Amino acid sequence: MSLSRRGFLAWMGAAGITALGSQAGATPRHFKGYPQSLCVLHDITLCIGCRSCETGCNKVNELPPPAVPFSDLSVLDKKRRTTAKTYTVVNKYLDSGQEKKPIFFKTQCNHCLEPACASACFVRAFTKTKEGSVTYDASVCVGCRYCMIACPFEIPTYEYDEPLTPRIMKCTFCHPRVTKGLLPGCVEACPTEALSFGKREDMLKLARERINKYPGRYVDHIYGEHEMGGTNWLYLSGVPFRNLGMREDLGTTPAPELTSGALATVPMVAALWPVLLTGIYALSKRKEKLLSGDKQNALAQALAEANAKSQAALTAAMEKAKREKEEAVQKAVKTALEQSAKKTQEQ
Amino acid sequence: MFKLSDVLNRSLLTPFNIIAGIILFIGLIITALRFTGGLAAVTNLSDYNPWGLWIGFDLLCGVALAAGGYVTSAAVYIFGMKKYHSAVRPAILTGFLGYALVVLALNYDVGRPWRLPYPFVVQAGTTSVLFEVGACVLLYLVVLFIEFTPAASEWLGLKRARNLVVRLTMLLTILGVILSTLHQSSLGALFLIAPSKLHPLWYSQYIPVFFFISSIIAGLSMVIFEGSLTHRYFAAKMDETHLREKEDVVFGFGKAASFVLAAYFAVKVFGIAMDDNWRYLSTSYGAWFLVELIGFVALPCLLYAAGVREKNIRLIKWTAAWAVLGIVVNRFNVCLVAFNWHLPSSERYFPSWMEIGLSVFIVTVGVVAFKFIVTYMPILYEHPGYKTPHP
Amino acid sequence: MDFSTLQDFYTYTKGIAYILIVLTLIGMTGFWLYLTDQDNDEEK
Amino acid sequence: MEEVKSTLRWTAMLCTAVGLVIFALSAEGYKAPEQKAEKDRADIILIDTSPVFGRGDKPPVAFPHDRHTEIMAEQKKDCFLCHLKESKPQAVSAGPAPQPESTERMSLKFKRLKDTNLKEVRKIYHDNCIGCHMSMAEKGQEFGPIICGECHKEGAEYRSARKPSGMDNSLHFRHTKAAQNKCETCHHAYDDKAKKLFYAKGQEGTCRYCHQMKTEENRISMPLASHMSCVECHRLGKEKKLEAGPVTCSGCHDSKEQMKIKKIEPLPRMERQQPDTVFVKTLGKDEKAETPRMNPVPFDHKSHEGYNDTCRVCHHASLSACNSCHALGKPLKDGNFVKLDRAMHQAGSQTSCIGCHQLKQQAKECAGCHVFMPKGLMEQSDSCLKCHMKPLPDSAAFPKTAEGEKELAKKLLQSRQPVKGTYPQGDIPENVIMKDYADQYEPAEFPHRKVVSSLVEKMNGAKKTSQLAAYFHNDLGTVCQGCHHYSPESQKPPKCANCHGRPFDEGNLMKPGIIGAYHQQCMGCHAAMEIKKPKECVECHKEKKK
Repeated sequence: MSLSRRGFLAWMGAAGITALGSQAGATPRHFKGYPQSLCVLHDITLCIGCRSCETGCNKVNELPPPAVPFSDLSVLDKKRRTTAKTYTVVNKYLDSGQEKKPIFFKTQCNHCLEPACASACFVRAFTKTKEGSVTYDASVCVGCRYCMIACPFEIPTYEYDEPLTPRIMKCTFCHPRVTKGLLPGCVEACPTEALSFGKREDMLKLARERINKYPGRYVDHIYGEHEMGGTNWLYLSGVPFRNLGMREDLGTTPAPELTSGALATVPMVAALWPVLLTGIYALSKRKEKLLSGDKQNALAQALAEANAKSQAALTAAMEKAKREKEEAVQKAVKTALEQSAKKTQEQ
Repeated sequence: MFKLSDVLNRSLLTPFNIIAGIILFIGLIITALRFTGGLAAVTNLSDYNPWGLWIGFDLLCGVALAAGGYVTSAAVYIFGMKKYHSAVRPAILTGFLGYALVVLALNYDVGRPWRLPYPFVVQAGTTSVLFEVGACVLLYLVVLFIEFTPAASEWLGLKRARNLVVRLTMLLTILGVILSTLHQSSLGALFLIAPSKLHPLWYSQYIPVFFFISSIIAGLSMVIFEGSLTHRYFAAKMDETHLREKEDVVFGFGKAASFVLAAYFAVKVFGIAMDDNWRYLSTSYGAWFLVELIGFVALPCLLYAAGVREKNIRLIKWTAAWAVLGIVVNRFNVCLVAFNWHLPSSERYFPSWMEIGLSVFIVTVGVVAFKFIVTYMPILYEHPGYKTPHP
Repeated sequence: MDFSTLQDFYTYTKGIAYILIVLTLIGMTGFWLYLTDQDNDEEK
Repeated sequence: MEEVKSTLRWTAMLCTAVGLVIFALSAEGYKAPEQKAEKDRADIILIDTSPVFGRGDKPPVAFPHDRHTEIMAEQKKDCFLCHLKESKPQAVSAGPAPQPESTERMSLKFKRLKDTNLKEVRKIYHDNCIGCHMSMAEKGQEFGPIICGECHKEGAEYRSARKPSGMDNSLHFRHTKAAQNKCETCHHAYDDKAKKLFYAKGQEGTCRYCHQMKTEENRISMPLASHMSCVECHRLGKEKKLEAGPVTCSGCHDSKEQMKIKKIEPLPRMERQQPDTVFVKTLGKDEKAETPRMNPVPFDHKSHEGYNDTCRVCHHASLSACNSCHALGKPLKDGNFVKLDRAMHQAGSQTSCIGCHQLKQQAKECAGCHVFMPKGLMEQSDSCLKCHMKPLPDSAAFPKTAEGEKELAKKLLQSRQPVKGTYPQGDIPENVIMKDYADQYEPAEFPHRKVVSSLVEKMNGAKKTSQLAAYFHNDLGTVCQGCHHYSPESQKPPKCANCHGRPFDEGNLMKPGIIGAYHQQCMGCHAAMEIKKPKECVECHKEKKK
């Protein structure tokens, strides 16, 4: 069923060369994402769980005020997720070491290089901008929530309480601000620079440098460098990411790859089924015709036999009639002769 | 051939009507709630569980169980199994109703229903599997509608026009099969994008194939199943052709279903082998998977076979019901049970009574519509005026 | 035409593909009719 | 009639449907496979016959040994209920093994002396374990598992929290005392010709030098040796109602129990003809070089003995000099192909000088500053001279005799000037105002002098590390460098704001902005030094009045 992407590309590429005259498309392509796209490196070892980022986010995005004030850190005691009213949340994880040292880390949209939400959206409500953010356009959104199914980080949220105009709500990477050259709200608010902001390449460099310089402090893994094809938010941590509830089993396949194979077979079916089906149809039709042919012959034969029989019967009947007639005549003649003989004896 | 009088004379307070009435009433209330309070007011959906019963049952099962239309018409018109001809119209009808109801249900689930055509008129997200599903379902609904409208061209009695109509049936049938192939499989492909959320035993690169094959099973089984129901409740409406061919349909489709089930079983096993998921079989999810595979694929396969060999019509009918249930179980597993398996049970989804209520409502609407149509239109018998000239 | 993300590339190629599909279907129907109407004349 | 039937059918179908839904949900209830909490025990012995007889069809048994010992004790039964007596092998009984007078000892195996074959061993376990449990059950006592699955289960309910046990110098001292300085009680060597153990005086080393983790021909494994000797000796001691060491697993292998083991303070020095001061050579034993390229390192052996719990820490393979195995030029097999320089400088390894010193820097008194410093070899060449000291001007050629060597080393060591403390209080700014700040808060007042003095205080106060600091901190300004980094030591170092400005400087990614710098430095240090305060933001800088 699922044609390999390579094969599909080759197929499309061939079409491309002929139909579109575009550059050699037959080779399997590799996409590096937007050069110079912006990125945040979240150094989890530096996060102090002050929720300043949540405050900043709430302020710059004009989100509704929270149920509990941001200054109240008790909310950290239970795990939270992004909601339609909060684009980002800080969570606390108690290290399983001897002294239960709390580890804080921030969660928000990771702005994938190849966003699953965008790949899944059937009205292209999501766009991967060249600045690196994945933005959402509510003016076309139908509200099918397939993006929420698709997102491997379970980030997009939905305004379930909106009867007629529900939107998908998620971090925008402060796209309007970033394009103006400002920092994202959370980054600007972070007092410890647990969030570093810059070009993705630079942030990767920074992350590697930190790992090299302080081998003891970090696990040797930059989360988001390759996960799901890479993201524009990167993470450094002192404990394995899975301990923080960040999935390490996502793999490196970009989301669009996952469905492209299946989609690639659509043209095949559309083009080949008609031939196949009409072929079968033709066969069955032909069989049928042959059958009907036989039937006619059979009928004809039956008729012929029937005629023959009736003929025979007829002739037989006529014979009989003839014989009876003759007998009757002879009888009549005989009686006549006898009578005449009797007459002559009396005279 | 029925008399209008005995319809009029029947009192409207039959138990069926009463129950249906109640359900429809409740459904309307839920509808009101949905479109005033939003999904939050009526569903248990959450940010972790964006798709619930209305997708799992109304969409996935709805579409699968409405597969009878394309299966039957393909069998009769393409594979030339004329002896099942009487089964076509009911199948087409249920297919049409099924898809209509799916679309109806979507209007509840989707945030802004009036935007459903957007992907095709405003902005097309061609990388989305959902786009393909949408397109195919939409087109197929139209196709079914045309197939459902009686062949008007016969009235005109023009030979050319008639040939054209005959060709049109072919065209529609082929188109129907293409569209069904595509969207039945794509409903499975929808989940290809979430390998991290769907349990490995159900996630497979073959999931589109699974969905397509199982839709054929669903189609065949539904035809048998409905056939037995209609026969029970609408025998009066059936003409002797239908009554005569009914048996053939049951045995023929039963045989087909059995064989397809065998193939389905095989591909499911291949699925496990391809991703080397054997070890999961020993887990609790594995147990449940085996229940599905053995109880709802292997078992009906064998029961069908037995029924066909022993000419046991009742066995086949019950098996059909079981197989249909099996398809429902499968769709539930993919969409609800095995999806988000990684989440703690506190975050898992279970439908609210109102969600269930609405699904029941949708089904009831379907039943009522079916009842109405078969009562007043020539579905289970051929109208003497337009005897279709089939040998 | 150049793309920096796989997503954009697929959007483009799949878009083309869908258009081609529609054309193909229509085309093939027409072609089928063209192929077959001869036979029907014979039948007359 | 027909109706009844049909209703029956429908109910049947309904039931199945409901049943399925319930099953489905129960399946749904299950979580993704994850680590479930297990009881930690130090006494888990995995009864696993696979190494000897190959894989069995059932999972191995996690056997809580102490649990059984307790019950034995309660029931006034001794070890021999489960362990048989075996006669000591020639080699051992002849040699100076523990309790030479006794010719028998306790077998460590369960109810047998050797592993004959799977069938028999299995029978032994099943008969005895189950038999005993059964008998207890009959007596109406609390009894252990009887059914296969109860013992043979995957993912055992216990997790082994067994900590490797060892003999530190304090414990060694207690043993020598107990054995009236008869080293031969435990220490022995093996005579290949006589095929027996003998006592080589002055050659004693730690058991591990010979007894490896696995049994080799003519030398049993460390676990076997220790349990045969230590446990046996303790057991006999207990029999004789003497004060004897633990006989239970947890006694030696449970982290909490290990804490309880009495420590000798102050610990007298161990006698093994080791030098007080010595030169760590910069050449392999057999290496000839016109002159060593690096100065040999005078080493205060005596005080280092005090810094570590065992000799093994440094003398990881033998009690001889480092350069007898590690060479400067060609890596030697004896030295496991580790060259001398790595043996001495390898970061992160406790057996190397620098590695160990850096580990010491993690002590909370030091960590405040050192946590920020990149680990590994220091680049500055002058820091090399800290150890590779220049020969004293007056001293002539390197002495030939060991005695002379010791003397010279001692002289050099004494010539060092330990640096304690920092600049005089008066020269240290008292307060620093950090005003370049966000609109949200008032400027922060940093009690500079207080902080410095508390740093110095901690530094000098630290038990094992103060010397290290004293000898390795170059001068009075060194301690300032914890914060005033990346600039030469001076009494007037640059201000933070001279380097740190706005954040995310593309020119120097590693350099945080001023606000980030403050928070990282202050909070990082406080965290590393385990200083609990301040908890709230406002403890450092007050909220600005709006």
